[in-house]
Amino acid sequence: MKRLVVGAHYGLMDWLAQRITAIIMAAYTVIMFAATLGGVTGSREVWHAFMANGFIRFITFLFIISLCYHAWVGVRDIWMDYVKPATIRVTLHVLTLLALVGYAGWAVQIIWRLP
Amino acid sequence: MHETRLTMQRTMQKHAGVFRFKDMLAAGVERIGEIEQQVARTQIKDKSKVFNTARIEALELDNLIEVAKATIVSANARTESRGAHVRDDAIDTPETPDGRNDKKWLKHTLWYREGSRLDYKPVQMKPMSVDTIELKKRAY
Amino acid sequence: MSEMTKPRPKYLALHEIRLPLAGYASILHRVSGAGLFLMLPLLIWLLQLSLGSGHENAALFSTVTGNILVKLILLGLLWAFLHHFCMGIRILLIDIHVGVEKQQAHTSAVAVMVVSLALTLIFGLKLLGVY
Amino acid sequence: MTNATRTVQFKIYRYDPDRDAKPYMQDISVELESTDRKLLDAMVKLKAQDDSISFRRSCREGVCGSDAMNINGKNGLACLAAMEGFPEGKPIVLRPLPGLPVIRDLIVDMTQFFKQYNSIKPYLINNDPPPERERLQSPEDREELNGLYECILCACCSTACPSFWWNPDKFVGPAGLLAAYRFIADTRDQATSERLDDLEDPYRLFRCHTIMNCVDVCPKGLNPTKAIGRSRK
Repeated sequence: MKRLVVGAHYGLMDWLAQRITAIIMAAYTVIMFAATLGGVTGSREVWHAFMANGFIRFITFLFIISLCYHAWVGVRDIWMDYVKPATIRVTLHVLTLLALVGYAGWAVQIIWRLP
Repeated sequence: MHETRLTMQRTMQKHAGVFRFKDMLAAGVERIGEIEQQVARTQIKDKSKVFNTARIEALELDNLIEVAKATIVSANARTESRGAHVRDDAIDTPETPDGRNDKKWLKHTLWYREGSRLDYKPVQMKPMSVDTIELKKRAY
Repeated sequence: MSEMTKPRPKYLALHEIRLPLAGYASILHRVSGAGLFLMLPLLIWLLQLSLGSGHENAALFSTVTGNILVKLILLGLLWAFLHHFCMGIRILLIDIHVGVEKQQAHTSAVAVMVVSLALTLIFGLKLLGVY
Repeated sequence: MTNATRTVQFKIYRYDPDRDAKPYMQDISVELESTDRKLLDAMVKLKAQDDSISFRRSCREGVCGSDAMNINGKNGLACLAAMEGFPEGKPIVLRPLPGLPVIRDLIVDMTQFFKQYNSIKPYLINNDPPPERERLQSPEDREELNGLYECILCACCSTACPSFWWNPDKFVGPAGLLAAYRFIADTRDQATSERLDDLEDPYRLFRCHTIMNCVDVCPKGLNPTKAIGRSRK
């Protein structure tokens, strides 16, 4: 017998989370693109100073966390659509989760280490 | 088969349509008889056992021609107007309002397939639970 | 079921099914998202090189970003990001019931395509160091 | 009658499990008269020519939803597709609705589709004792149901939806979700919160990514995306 697993109740939560993180990232994107046009990538020194700013550092941190959560929901949706065998799918879910947590840690410590 | 069905439809439309005429009905009975022969000879090419809509249509045609025959033979015999059966040769008189002849035709028609025989049965005028509605001329 | 039936074929030849433009924009949203996810390590690594102190980091950063292949990948990712960004805004608007009618949805899909390509051009030139 | 005849080319998806190992495309042409206004008229002519061409049809006026199919790559009803709308000189390509198992030619197995429809309990739930007469609604409340109740369940929308293609067993699909919202929005229905609860699963309501192919193909001009969006609120 094939059992259909539906009836989970995290649909709304994930959906909302994806929207909220999207809004955070969109705002960050606008700021960063404006900064780029403003010339913060002009030289290494300017770039370092810009990224070391407390506020920028904070929103970058927020961006990284949002990105990883957002990607988690998105990538999980992809696996849910295209990968049918449950064991492979769950494995992929776990790998995705591990990768994203790893990326988040890595990126955050880059920001942290800034002088 | 498609053609036979169309011919049957058009014949019924023409000979037993909304307004009915004595001669047309009589000719229609003949015509439907001929088409019945045709229907008996129709064939379908599709022999598949899966969702064979051609076969469904053939079976439908079999039933339709029977209904057509029952309709036109009965209509031809009923020489009055009643409800949707409106005959040009039934005249409006005080005894037969709008050409409706209750003395002669207040009865159900029964058509039998064998020999295309007609029979009649009386109308139940005493309903079980409500009062009888008296016959009267139709008025709006 | 009592009778054994042959497994039925499914018609799902994606290249033959005509989608509205919004449908393609939507597919690209997923594709770009997946691409960005796959390329995340590269991006984080580049961030690390760009922010790391010392000569080695700076040197490696310019070598890597100087590579034409990397430049192309970055250009692709830039477009992916911008498409995902624009399409995301469109989705958010639809979520709050802005532009859910058929015609509006088409117009907004066109806008997403045009704007994301235009922005890619603007920032792509910057990326390639044209200005 | 002045009936100018013309020949129209067709390419039709053919599959008869009795005869064919796998589906193939058949080229066929048919003589049409100017009175053959809709695609369905042409298809009836085609069937008169070769009675093995199989497709569902019934009311021929866009009410029953039987003759939904993939017409030149886009889902629609054959009875509503005007012949003059097709580009001249190009064959008209007819295929079954995508993503559902093909029983034969253009006839698909709709079981999955109706299972999803059934899963949203498409009937009024009201536990109050029935009143003497009907359960009344104000004209404003009734207004809410416009654009929802008109669905004819032809499955054009759900079979144009990629989310439904990948998860027909789990995702309710646009038609089902439209119907779900039809009852959620009904002031006479008392199961609103149960209905919403039931949809909360990530596979059921939230598989919709507002791709909006459903809106594009609906032959009745309905908007499942809008209904889905409202359900989420």
